Amino acid sequence: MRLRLKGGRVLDPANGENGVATGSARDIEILDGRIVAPTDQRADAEYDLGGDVVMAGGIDLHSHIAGGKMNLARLLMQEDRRAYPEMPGNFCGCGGGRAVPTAHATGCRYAELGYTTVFEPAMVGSNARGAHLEMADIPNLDTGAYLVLGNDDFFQRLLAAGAGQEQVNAYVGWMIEATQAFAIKIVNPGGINAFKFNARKMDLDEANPHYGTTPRKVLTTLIRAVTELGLPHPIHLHGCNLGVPGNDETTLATIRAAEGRRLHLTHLQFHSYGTEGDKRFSSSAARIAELVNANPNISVDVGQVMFGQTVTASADYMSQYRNRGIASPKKSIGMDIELDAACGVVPFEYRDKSFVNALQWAIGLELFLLVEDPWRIFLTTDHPNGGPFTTYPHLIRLLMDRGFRNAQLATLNKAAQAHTLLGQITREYSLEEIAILTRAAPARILGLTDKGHLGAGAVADIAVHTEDADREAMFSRARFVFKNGRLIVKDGVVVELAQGTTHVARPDFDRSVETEMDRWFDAAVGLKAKHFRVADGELRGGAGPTILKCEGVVS
Amino acid sequence: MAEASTQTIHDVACGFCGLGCDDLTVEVEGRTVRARGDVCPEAARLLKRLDVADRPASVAGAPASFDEAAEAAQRILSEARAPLIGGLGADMAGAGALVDLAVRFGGVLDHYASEGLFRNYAAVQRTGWLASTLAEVRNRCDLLLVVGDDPSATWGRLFERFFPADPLFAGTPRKVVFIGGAPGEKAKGQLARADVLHIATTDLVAVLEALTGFTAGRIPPGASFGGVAVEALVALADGLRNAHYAVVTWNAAALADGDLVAERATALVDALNVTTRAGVFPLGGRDNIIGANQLMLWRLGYPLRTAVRGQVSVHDGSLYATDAALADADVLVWVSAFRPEPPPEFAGRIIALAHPETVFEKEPDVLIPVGTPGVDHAGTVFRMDSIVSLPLGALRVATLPSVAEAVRRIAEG
Amino acid sequence: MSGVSLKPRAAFEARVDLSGITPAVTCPLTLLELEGLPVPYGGKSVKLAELFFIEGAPEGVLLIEIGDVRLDGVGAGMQEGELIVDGVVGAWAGRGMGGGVLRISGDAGDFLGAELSGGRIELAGNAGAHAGGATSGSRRGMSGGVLKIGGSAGARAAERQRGGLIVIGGDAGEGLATDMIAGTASVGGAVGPLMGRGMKRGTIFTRTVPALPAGFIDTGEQELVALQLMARRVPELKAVIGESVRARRLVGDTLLGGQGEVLVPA
Amino acid sequence: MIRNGVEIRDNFAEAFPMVGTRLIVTADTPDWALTAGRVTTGFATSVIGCGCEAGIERVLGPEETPDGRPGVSLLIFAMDFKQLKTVVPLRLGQCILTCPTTACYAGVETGKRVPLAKTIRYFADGHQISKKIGDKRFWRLPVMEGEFVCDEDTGSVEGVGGGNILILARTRGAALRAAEAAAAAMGKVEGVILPFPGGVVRSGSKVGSKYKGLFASTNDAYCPTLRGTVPSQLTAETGSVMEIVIDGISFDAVAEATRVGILAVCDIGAEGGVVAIDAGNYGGNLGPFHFKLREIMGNEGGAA
Repeated sequence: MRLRLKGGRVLDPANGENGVATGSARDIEILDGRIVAPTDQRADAEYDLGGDVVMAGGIDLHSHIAGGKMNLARLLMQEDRRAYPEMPGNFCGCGGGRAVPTAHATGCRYAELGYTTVFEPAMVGSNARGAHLEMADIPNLDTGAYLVLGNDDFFQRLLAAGAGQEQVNAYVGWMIEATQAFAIKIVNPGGINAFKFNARKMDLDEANPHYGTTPRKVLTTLIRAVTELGLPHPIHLHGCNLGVPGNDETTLATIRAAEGRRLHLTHLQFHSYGTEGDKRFSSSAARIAELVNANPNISVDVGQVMFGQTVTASADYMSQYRNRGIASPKKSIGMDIELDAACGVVPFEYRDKSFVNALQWAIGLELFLLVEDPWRIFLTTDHPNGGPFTTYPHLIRLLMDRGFRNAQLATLNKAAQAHTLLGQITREYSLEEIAILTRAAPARILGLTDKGHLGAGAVADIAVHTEDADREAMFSRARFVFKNGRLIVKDGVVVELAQGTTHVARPDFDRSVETEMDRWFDAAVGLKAKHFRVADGELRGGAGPTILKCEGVVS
Repeated sequence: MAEASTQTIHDVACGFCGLGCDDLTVEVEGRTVRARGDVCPEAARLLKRLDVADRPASVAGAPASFDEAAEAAQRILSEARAPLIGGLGADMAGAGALVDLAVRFGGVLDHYASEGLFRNYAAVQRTGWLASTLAEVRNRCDLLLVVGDDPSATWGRLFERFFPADPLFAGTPRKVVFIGGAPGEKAKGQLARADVLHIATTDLVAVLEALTGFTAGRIPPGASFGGVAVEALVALADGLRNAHYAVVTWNAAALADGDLVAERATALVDALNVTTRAGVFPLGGRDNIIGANQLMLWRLGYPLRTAVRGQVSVHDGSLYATDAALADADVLVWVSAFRPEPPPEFAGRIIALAHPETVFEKEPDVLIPVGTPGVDHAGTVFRMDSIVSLPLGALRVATLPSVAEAVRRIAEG
Repeated sequence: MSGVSLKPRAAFEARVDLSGITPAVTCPLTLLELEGLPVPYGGKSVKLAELFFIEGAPEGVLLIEIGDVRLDGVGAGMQEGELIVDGVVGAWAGRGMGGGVLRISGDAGDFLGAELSGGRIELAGNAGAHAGGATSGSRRGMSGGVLKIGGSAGARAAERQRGGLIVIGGDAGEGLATDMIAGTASVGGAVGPLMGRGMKRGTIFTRTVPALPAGFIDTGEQELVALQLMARRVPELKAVIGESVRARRLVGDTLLGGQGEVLVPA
Repeated sequence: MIRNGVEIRDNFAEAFPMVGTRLIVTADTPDWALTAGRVTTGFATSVIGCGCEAGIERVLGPEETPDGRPGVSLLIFAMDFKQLKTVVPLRLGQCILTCPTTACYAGVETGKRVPLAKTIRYFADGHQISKKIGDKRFWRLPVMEGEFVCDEDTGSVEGVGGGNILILARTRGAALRAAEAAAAAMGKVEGVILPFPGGVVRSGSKVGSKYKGLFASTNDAYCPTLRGTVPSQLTAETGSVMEIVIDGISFDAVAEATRVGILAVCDIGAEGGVVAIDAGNYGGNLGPFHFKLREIMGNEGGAA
């Protein structure tokens, strides 16, 4: 099957091509799902792009799209589902919801925005099988999941016992393989575990009440593990003290704690709060952006807050328990899970007239605009925690259009306006920078060499947008989206469902750990390790994963 | 044909009651299957297979080929006005295929054991709750409150699994308080190392309310609640407050006031978590009901008891409950792969995807005997906590289609 | 058409969901548009005209003739206008209604007036379970408006009610006012068992002292100025209060810190 | 204009906008309702020193009240809405809540809302019970005697304050009798109160004072003992002057009270010692409402 996309302006920062800037259009050729060098052979189908902007399919490296906590959110927030019923022309009849859309709606809405790959950033090992089953039902998207590690009692015991790094590496490797994960996520390092022992807060150097371990130790040990195992994505860190005013110091200390090793700080917005001003809540975005700029080993995604109703879902039960009092509507679910992790689901409405919410919004945008290197910052709302991913086009316009941004700012809570630098920041993102944030950079930080670009050999995941000065309108509906070379979206509407794949990382590790894992699962967990393990054949309805083989320093 | 030799399979996972035991030992000899050693009576009964010929598919009582039966089923569904896809005793693949079927033909989806689930939803959907899972209970729970009747009649190994010999954190002895029914012999045996207390009452709701009051520091007026003296309640409330990790468990399906029990247990655990840690552990989960419900949530956005009507789904906990929906349905697709559960009385047409040993009061219009997940074919089922799922393996060569295969064939026609 | 009359072509063989088909929706439509309105019917969606004969009716009115026990969601979501049913209805009549008047001459199924927030429902016959209650997963039942039931109400009437007025002419079934949050209800006939559990606030008028859960406390007979105030301000309550200035007052559910009350006028 | 020997001078009363509200206070007996009314409207003669002007508008029969008990209706006026919102809950809390058997209801449905139980409900320390029927909410506050029932709030009106008539008579006794008759007649008019003691003020005032900080001082032009020493409005035969001040919920109500007051005074007539009827004003530049005596009397003025 050969396709030809004719006369598009190609925006491919990974390969240094910017047809938008040069004004030159060219053809892109696809053969059997991959991009190939242009030929003059007859194509099975041709699409005349008429100068439209052609980019690689969008990649979201942090969006909660599957797993037990999302289903708990669906269960709890039936209001969301009822308010957003199936869309007209929804040919499979199973889509709905906005803050927590169904698997089908997730795949369709993302595709309509030009996204083709999305990573679930918080898969709990004991729920891995369920998360993979759910991901298999998401159409149109390639997926992958980060395994939540660091609060599990097995790991905490290793740390407390002073186990060597090799033991840790073997355990991490085993867990990655057993759960079919792509990367390691740490959520509130050690804090979730401490909450099970009734600790209500946990700072970077605070000791776990039972194990005596510190978040710093958890973090540095796991950073070393993923480095030595050769996992492509660095530790994906949801730090300590999420949402707590004054967590800026923790965040700065956390960046320093990495000591130059690669570390990804996720939803940084929720970790950039100072305690200045009479409301004891202020923006520390400038301080934090400065340190991020100075540390090329650090990458971040923002977790932008967008106003409106959403539901927050996190493994960080400690923080979510703290926030349950401000749930709106007033209900929430919490769960301690399997000596492994936990979860907390708290519905929330971000209000533009609220000082705190308005300032959160401004802090997120400050981070976007003050972190200088577009290759190290990623466009996220931490869907659905800061807001649903369907708000991305609006967010893009906020980044690209200063006038629009300042007009929005002027409508917010007055006190919050006085507490942010945002109005003075003149930076506007270019289209190329947006393409970096949403395609090229995520592919690079995830180690996906055949994604996020349009060079020969790349997977033919392609989004075509008609240029529009109103960037929100431009990015709200893709003119065409191709998934593996198949047309799935035309004029902003899904026209076909494609089955995606699931990316997993497969490191080498010392398999002698298996005996110990068997013993642990038998005695403590009450489940056989072999039943904990998810087999390749259990992914994607038997199709199995797309495996990224890791070349570690240990073997 | 070679003589069948006995094969012993260890670490067999069991998908029947929802507790998720996965350490069973099973002997297989050709088509014969039987559990060996420590196994609960329910698993022993449901795993047992004799070397008998499978019951054939049938249409209107007359034997038919699988294809003929599938075609007949499709004809019936095509003409159906209001199908009820009930029973829903299927593994994840089967449940997924059944949702596809509902999307295609319209109809109500419910599981035959959903009553308890929806009683719990009175609490979890309205206020949410703070819950726990099996491994946490095993290792942390130092005070377990069992509300209602002794659940070991339904979950034969519950207390064995809750209370391993050597928990990581909970000190000994661990305390178990039965509120309502007294523990039976089996429970007492499994709880030999624990401190067991029984508080009899006929009003569980009042007792839980009073406990919540005392726990929260209120002094409700009265000398006894639900027939339990204030002194006993105060002592128990103190015990709960002083526990490191208290867990409240109940089986809503067996409690007429299960919705209120769930709500009050939730309130009690909420009150406890202000100063210490605690969680609810609702019992349930038979025949992969939790898995089917999970699938419904991610596929349709609604739990069980949802109707698909012209490709738009809508949920209603009462109208689309099996009993109510039966009164409005003209076709019942009855699915029970885990056990020979007969369909409920129904005047309309019945398409049964049933365990081959099912005894029907009235021959279904179409019968397709299906294999059992974890016996005849592999499959996935969820445990009652909705977090952990188990891979079930095949114990013998399948001669019957799985639910997923049968449903796909019906859809293809 | 200025007003619309719907007459079922035959008894329904599956449930019909009329939610959202309110006078405000039907009255501005032409006959042709009305005929094509999609209506869920069993597992399908069909055109309104497949199920009903459609004719004119007085301005602003939606009239349903005969009715059907499988006719669900009548008046659901209604905000204005008048909807009259000359017969029986199924479940969810007046669900989430915010204004207007819904009159039903026959019986109603479960969840009559569930989550009603305004307007008026008058049912001549008996109501099913959960009258004025909360839908699956919702935290609160009826929050405003008036729900008048001429006959008896089934189990769990006024469950989670948080406002408005429910007047039950006949008996109330089991679990009346369970988890009631606020609002007022009155029962002209007998009250079933297990009423008032988890009641937070709100007032229930009854004619005799009902069986109440352990958390209720009898404060004895009280002289209450509010009785005659309510009897005068709320014509619907006149029947149960009469000329009384005294009432037995029972407060609960105190086990959960509740301050609801059952008033039994002397 | 002369009626029954009484001169109705060609003058006008000058009045100011005030905001006011009406409360309906009921009690078990007419006496206790009246007591509550009197206490609540006590020390409310003039905004100058009392913060508000208040009075009993009418006594209500049981059939006229929301709870079927005897009651009174009270009008309370203040110079602005903020002040009204301050004084009404204060008086409600100190004088009605405390008074045996009372209940208090809104007497005005429309206009900006003046808090009643909305403010004082917290006295019940969490035991307060709210009832909302339709759009109307009332509260029940447990008190030692039983329950205090009180509406959430009441409406308000933009009314008129400072309408007046001056009764000029030969003797103090004649002036007082005429004033009593006028007050009795004016008190029957709906929508007005006469905030001064018994409806009558003997110390009418003019604007300003020789003393710094005093806004008003004795109306020397009408003081008989100063006749001749200051520019006087009094003829030689006038020995005493009484004033009746009128606050009302509308211009028309005040005009009507003025009319019936003048008629009552004229009925007593010259034979009863009345000389003339006059009115107080500040030259017409300060208050927007002018009640022209002769215009109000119109053809009832009688022969010249």
